[in-house]
Amino acid sequence: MMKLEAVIQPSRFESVKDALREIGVEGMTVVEVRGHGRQKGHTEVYRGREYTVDLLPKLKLEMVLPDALVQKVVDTILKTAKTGKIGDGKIFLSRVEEAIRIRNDERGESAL
Amino acid sequence: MMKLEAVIQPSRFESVKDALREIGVEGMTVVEVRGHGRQKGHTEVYRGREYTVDLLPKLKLEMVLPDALVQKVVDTILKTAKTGKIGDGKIFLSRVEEAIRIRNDERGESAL
Amino acid sequence: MMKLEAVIQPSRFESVKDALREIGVEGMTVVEVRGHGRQKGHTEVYRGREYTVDLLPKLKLEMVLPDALVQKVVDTILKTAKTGKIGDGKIFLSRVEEAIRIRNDERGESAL
Amino acid sequence: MHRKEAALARAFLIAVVFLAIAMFAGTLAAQTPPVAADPLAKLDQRIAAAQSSADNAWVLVSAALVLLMTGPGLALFYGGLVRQKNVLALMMQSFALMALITVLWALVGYSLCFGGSGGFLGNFEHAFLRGVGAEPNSDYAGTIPHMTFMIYQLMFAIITPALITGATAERMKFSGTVLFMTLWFLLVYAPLAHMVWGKGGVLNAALGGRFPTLDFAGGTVVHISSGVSALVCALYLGKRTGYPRQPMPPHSLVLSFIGACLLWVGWFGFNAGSALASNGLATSAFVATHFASAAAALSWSAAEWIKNGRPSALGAISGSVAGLVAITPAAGFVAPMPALFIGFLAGVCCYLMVTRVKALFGYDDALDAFGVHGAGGTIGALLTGIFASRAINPIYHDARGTALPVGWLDGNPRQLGYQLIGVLVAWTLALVGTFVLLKIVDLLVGLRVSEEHEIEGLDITQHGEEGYNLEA
Amino acid sequence: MHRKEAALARAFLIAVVFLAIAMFAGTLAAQTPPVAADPLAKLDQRIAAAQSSADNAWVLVSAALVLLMTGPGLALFYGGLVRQKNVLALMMQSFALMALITVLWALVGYSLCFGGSGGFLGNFEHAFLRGVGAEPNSDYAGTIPHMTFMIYQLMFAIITPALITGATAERMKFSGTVLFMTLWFLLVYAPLAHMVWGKGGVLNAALGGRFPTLDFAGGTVVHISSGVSALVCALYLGKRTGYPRQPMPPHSLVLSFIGACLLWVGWFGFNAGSALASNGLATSAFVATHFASAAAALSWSAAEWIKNGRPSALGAISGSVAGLVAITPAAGFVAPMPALFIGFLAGVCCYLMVTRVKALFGYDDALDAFGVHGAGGTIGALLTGIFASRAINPIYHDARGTALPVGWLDGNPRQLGYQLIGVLVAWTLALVGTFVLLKIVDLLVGLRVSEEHEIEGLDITQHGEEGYNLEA
Amino acid sequence: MHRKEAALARAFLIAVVFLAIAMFAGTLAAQTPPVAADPLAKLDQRIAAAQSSADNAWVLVSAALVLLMTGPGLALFYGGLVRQKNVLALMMQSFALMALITVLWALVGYSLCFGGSGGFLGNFEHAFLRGVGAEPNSDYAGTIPHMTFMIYQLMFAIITPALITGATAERMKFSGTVLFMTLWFLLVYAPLAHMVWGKGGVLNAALGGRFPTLDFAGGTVVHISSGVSALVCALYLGKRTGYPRQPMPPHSLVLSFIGACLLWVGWFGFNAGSALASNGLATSAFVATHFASAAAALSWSAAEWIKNGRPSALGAISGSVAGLVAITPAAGFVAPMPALFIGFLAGVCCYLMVTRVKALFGYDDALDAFGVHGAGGTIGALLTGIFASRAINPIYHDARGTALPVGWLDGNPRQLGYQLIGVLVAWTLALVGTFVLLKIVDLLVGLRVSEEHEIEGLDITQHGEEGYNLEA
Ligand SMILES: Nc1ncnc2c1ncn2[C@@H]1O[C@H](COP(=O)(O)OP(=O)(O)O)[C@@H](O)[C@H]1O
Ligand SMILES: Nc1ncnc2c1ncn2[C@@H]1O[C@H](COP(=O)(O)OP(=O)(O)O)[C@@H](O)[C@H]1O
Ligand SMILES: Nc1ncnc2c1ncn2[C@@H]1O[C@H](COP(=O)(O)OP(=O)(O)O)[C@@H](O)[C@H]1O
Repeated sequence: MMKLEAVIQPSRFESVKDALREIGVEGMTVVEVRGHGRQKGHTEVYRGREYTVDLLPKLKLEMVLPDALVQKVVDTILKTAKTGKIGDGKIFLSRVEEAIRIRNDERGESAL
Repeated sequence: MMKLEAVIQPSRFESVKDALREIGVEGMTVVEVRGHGRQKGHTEVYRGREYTVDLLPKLKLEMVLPDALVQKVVDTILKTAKTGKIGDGKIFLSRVEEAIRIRNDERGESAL
Repeated sequence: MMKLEAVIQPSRFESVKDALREIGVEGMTVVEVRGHGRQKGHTEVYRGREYTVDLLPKLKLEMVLPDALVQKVVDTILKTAKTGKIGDGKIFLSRVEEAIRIRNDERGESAL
Repeated sequence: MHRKEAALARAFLIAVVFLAIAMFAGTLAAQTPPVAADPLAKLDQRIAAAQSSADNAWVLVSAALVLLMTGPGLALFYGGLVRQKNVLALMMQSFALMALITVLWALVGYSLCFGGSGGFLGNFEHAFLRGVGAEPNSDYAGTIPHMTFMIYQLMFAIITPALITGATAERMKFSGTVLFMTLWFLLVYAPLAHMVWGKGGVLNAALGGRFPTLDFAGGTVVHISSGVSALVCALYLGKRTGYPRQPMPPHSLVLSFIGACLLWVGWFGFNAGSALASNGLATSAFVATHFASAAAALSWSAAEWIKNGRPSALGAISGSVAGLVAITPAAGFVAPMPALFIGFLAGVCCYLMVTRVKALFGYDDALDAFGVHGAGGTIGALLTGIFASRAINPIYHDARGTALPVGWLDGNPRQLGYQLIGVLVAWTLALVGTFVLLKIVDLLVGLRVSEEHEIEGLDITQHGEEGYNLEA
Repeated sequence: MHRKEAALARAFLIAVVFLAIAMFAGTLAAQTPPVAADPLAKLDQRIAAAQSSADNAWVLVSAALVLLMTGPGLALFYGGLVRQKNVLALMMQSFALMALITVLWALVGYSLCFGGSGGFLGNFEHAFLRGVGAEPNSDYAGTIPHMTFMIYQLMFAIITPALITGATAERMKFSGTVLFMTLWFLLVYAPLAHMVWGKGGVLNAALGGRFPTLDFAGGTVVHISSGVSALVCALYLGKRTGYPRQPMPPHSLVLSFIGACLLWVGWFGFNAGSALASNGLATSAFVATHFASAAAALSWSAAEWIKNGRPSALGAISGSVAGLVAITPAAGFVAPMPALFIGFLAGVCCYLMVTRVKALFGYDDALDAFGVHGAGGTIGALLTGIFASRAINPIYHDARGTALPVGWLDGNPRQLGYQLIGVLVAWTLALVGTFVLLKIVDLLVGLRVSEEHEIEGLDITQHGEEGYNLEA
Repeated sequence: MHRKEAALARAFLIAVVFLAIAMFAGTLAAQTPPVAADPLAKLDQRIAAAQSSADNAWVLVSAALVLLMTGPGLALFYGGLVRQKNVLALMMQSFALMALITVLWALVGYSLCFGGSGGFLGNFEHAFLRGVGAEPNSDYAGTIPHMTFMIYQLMFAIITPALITGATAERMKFSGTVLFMTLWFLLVYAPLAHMVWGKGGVLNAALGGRFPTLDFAGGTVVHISSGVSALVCALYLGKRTGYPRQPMPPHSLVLSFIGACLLWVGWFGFNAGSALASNGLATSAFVATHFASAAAALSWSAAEWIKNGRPSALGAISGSVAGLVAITPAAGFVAPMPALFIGFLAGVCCYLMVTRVKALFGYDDALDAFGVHGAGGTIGALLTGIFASRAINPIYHDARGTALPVGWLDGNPRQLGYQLIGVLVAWTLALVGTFVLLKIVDLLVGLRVSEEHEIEGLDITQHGEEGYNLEA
């Protein structure tokens, strides 16, 4: 099994989610995160004090997937999350040893 | 070392935490997440506009554990987080190469 | 590639971020988390009801790094995040199979 | 259960439609003739008009302030104390009562409280507000339009049931709440209000009741009735799931703080407005109100400081509310210093009620509606009998119109007895009435939500919405 | 575009500086002489003074309440309904209007609304508030200082354009908003206000206008004008990016709830204050206002309960606002029961407007400024013609001073026709005026923000700040 | 240190208990006799009564509005500007002062401010409010109950120290704050209030002081005193940990916005209420207040627009507060146009104070209590000397009662000198007094929290609670 973590622009989330549903991927966990990278932030001024906000709101999608599905999911995300502008985010893949469904102790890919 | 990630129902958190303490597991990092899966969401209506909310509040527990402990922790979580209803969540296990305690640079399992 | 996860004290974040920038590490994803561990929490009293708050606010930095950089980043974080008090947090390292930049489908270390 | 609710909804609609017709019918009935000018004394009349305008301005402002106490005041105070998932439910309950009680009031409520001169309940004399117009009703307020008195009193009828929602918080069905509150208003509030304030009421001190109970602004009518009923509700509904093991800290003390401040400010309208004129008595009640609130905030904070080593904002605002509750019956009868004392005592007593007594008995009065309003109201009602003074309010006279002593320290020990009677009547009516009504409503539509719904939260399950949607 | 804005900013500065000088100049002009005491009737004068003080107290309080409606009332109501990233932008728009309209009002606005006696627009008689002092202006309010009338009317001029921001929400540039509102106030609000309320105005019912339109507190002047203009803005600007596919739930109904309660309370000043005296008519308007709000909250909730199986807090507060809007023109003319009826009807109609009609036509009236104010105002204006009664407000007399029937049910069917005329005039002026001004402003500085800015949010892009910084 | 606090807590309890007894004792003393009816002129008396009721209504409302300024107004304004972890601490400080100052006021405070006729301080004539009853005190307010004057003045005594908490924010111990404020109220506020407003006060312009300083509603007494003391506190306490390197953005401008709006509305009570009657002067002050606030919001925003390319909501509300501060001493003396000008100037000046001067000197006046209240108050006090006009307020007469010029433009240049003297006295007293008291309190219980506590936040460490618990 693979764990796919995708950091994306919040404004793209709805489209990504819908696209994933279409290819039959339902299970995911979403985390509100703040991202720092090439994308420049903006400055805010409060009573003359300037702050450069370089931590920008992003959404992180975490999906544990059967190896078979990974490529398809990656492609889907790449397609739907892309705006072409700096800050579109990343996809990271890493191995997962085991998955267990709490409800019924099911294990392995069938737990996903 | 293993990293255990458990996505659970917020309402079960207190019980899980207490049970883990009893088996001597103190260290954990908790993240507020939103989950999407088999569990159906609910609909909200604002001035006639209907939204189906299918991202449900969950808590994600992250614990890096010495291999020896993993099984015990998994069992404890399965026992205490289970309600038997769809949406109870998952446990994921993955390898961790190294752990370091910032306070004193301790490394490996002793850092946990 | 390695994924570095560092759980640190929020009050240290600015310094860590600046130090990392100096060594040329820009890309990171930050998550607001709550930590449970050796560090004792505090008690709050609401109309006579006492709560011991043992989930303390922490920040989790997630960075996927080329293997070459890992050591340097670890050292930098250890230096700048340390206060010497219980609760300074941990650094965890784990393997990452692949990284992809959504904007332009770049893969591997060049995507970081 | 869901079928029952649908039925209720339909019934509700029918009721509302019927209402519409009733209103329409009422339109003609309610059209009061303009004030006929007294031809004899034009001058005299102009002075009376000026006096009336002055008093009217104050009472109208007071009415607005008392409404402000319920919405947003109480709604915020309560809404902030519950968990995030129930904030709208609490606010909605207060708001629904602002709407519901108003309509009931216009149709029959006012008349049941202030119509006729029965000993225990009003009549239908003023149903549809018939005969409630611009001329003063000298029995109740000689210098302001009868309609001003009517709308001012309505605001009290709104906040009283709203106070009860603090005890039923986080677990009671909205449908059940609506039905219960409707019945409670008609069968518990109305009789009590008439007995204490209505012409001929057995407890009315101003209009020669058999057992003259001093209640300037609602210690018995508002606070004891709601507070004691709150206790019954808490006991009947049972504890919230997870209580007390699971922590349930207030989701936003910031909201509660705003609410408490608005309650304090609004209470000036509540107490000083009850003078029904803009005179020295209004000022005196205003001052007593402010002093009691301050003293109680201080004493509750002091108690916390001793006990916990530090005072909390929640403690300070809770204390101030306790002081405001306790001074309510006394506001128009006591001097500033006794007001400070009453507040001081109320702060400490309510602190003990909420922190000790509740823990001792273990009932789940979620937001301490009983601990603050029931207890504070009772303390205040009794202390009124001790500190009431003819120097502030010469309510009793002999034949020659010379003022007679009012409270104990003023030389009238029996008053304490009357206060006790008033308190007992209010307690009894609230205990019995509330219990019976809860049983009835429980059978009809049910009172408590399912455990899943309770865990998911009332905002989503009862109202289909959420208080905050912050994930941009 | 950015260059244009910089230009605007500079222009703005210059304007402001110029202003400063103008003010300075004005300082002498505006210094009104003290009230000359009438030597003949000292006594009579003292009675008049007392009466004046009483009425003045009420109208000053009302002015404060109406300001409270805009800030924080409306700002919270709207601010809570938008997404988090736009909350400050909405609040800022209301606040900016509190400042901007006030200065315009002092310079020329008041005079354009109430100066002279033209049929369609005021004049410059009172520019720089010349001749507006402590003596009453008997044409408008005989018992209170002219200056009290002036400041009270200002508060209406502030909230009216602020209501429009509900339709332009989440996508209009701040620079464009400022410029548009300035022009809209001078060219749409001022003429309409003069026609309906100004001496000699063609629609003025109290001062012998050609087509006497009853509008007690602003059904046409405030609500139709803003509501209809809101519709034009929504159509001109187009939909928000992602609407309606993307969910845009209110980011904090808690804020909206607070706002709605403050609107309700503030509306007492809005409607009852419009009696411009603290008399029985003020009370009557106060009661009508409260009843309509309650009935509308109830009927909207009932509609939701039937339709969705449960009533929502958002529905209840929306209903109450709809009722308050609808009763505005009628408040000082109808009895309590008709007020209940008007509110009841307004609640249902606005519910349908917002849930059905809007969906049908698909325009993006983001916060339903048209659905509530446009529709509610129109309904109210027409129903006023039906229910207005001489028993409440004998506005028409014959030569011998005997009161003549006012509304249809009162025996004056033609009034409904006049109301229709008033409504049509208001709609036309709003439609045409707003469209033309939008075109102009669009050319000068642009109306809509770029899509990136819209996605990033107006708080950051238009004001360089964020509503919440909770990660501390 | 903790031992010291425990000791303080105990001392506090003892004090409070003692208090209770004192109050009890006071109960009899304070019972004022009812107004004796003048048998001669019944009619005359009824007119006086009507006039009194009218004025009383207005001043009571004003008192309520001024309390609203502190809680929730100022508490929200400040609470929103700090970081989340300190929000309750800020609110609690304002609330604690509402309670604490009230009790001190009842015991000795009022008497120290307005008792006797000394030049520099009151006396104990009115300790325990002895002799403060329903009859007017003709020295201060001839038409309203003395007790109304007392409670109205109290509200000023509450907000003044509360303003200082803006400078000590996020780092001062609660125990230290309580002790410091107690002493500051007695030793800085009371003398200054007496000098400027008390009978015989050396700066009192109305009651023949040696150096007649015009201060209608508290430019010197309230704003300079608190603002300058705030500066001393900021310097004495030192910077917040991490300031200025670490960003400390306001945690909720939404709260600050609500607070600012309530301040604006409440300020009508503050300034227009200071007429102590519901007359033309009250209206004039009301208008001046509103105009200054609007002009200042505009000029601050304009400055930001020029400087940053866009105006911010924080800027607009800060400007409005600056304008309100500056107009405070002038409100009852200047015409509308000068009011606009004063506000306009205050907005720009305070903007520069807060953005430039503070940065220049680098002191950490956390929420700009000095930058806005100190600077704005000073500007206002001086401009009052220039624009005050007998046309608005004929405060000076010759023997024959003809009004003499008041301000410079009115023909009395010396007034500017007097204003300068008043300003200097206020500055000196605040500087010296505050510094000495800080030293004392620092020794007794300490002023600043430990660095860990500062990082953890004052809500948890000082009050054992959190403002928000959203993870439910
Ligand atoms: N090395 C990294 N490790 C973890 N997250 C990263 C890393 N680099 C970037 N990110 C995340 O991806 C987001 C987008 O990256 P950025 O460099 O701004 O744009 P782009 O991905 O288009 O080059 C960042 O905001 C951050 O959340
Ligand atoms: N493939 C997955 N990867 C990551 N998280 C998942 C995955 N599937 C489910 N989850 C998480 O587990 C939660 C529960 O899953 P769900 O399918 O709703 O119920 P159950 O686990 O009982 O079948 C989801 O809300 C989501 O947070
Ligand atoms: N085994 C673990 N797995 C994941 N996170 C942990 C673990 N142990 C500690 N943490 C995180 O590290 C933080 C600090 O740990 P703690 O034991 O309190 O102090 P220290 O790291 O100085 O010993 C905790 O709050 C928690 O967020």
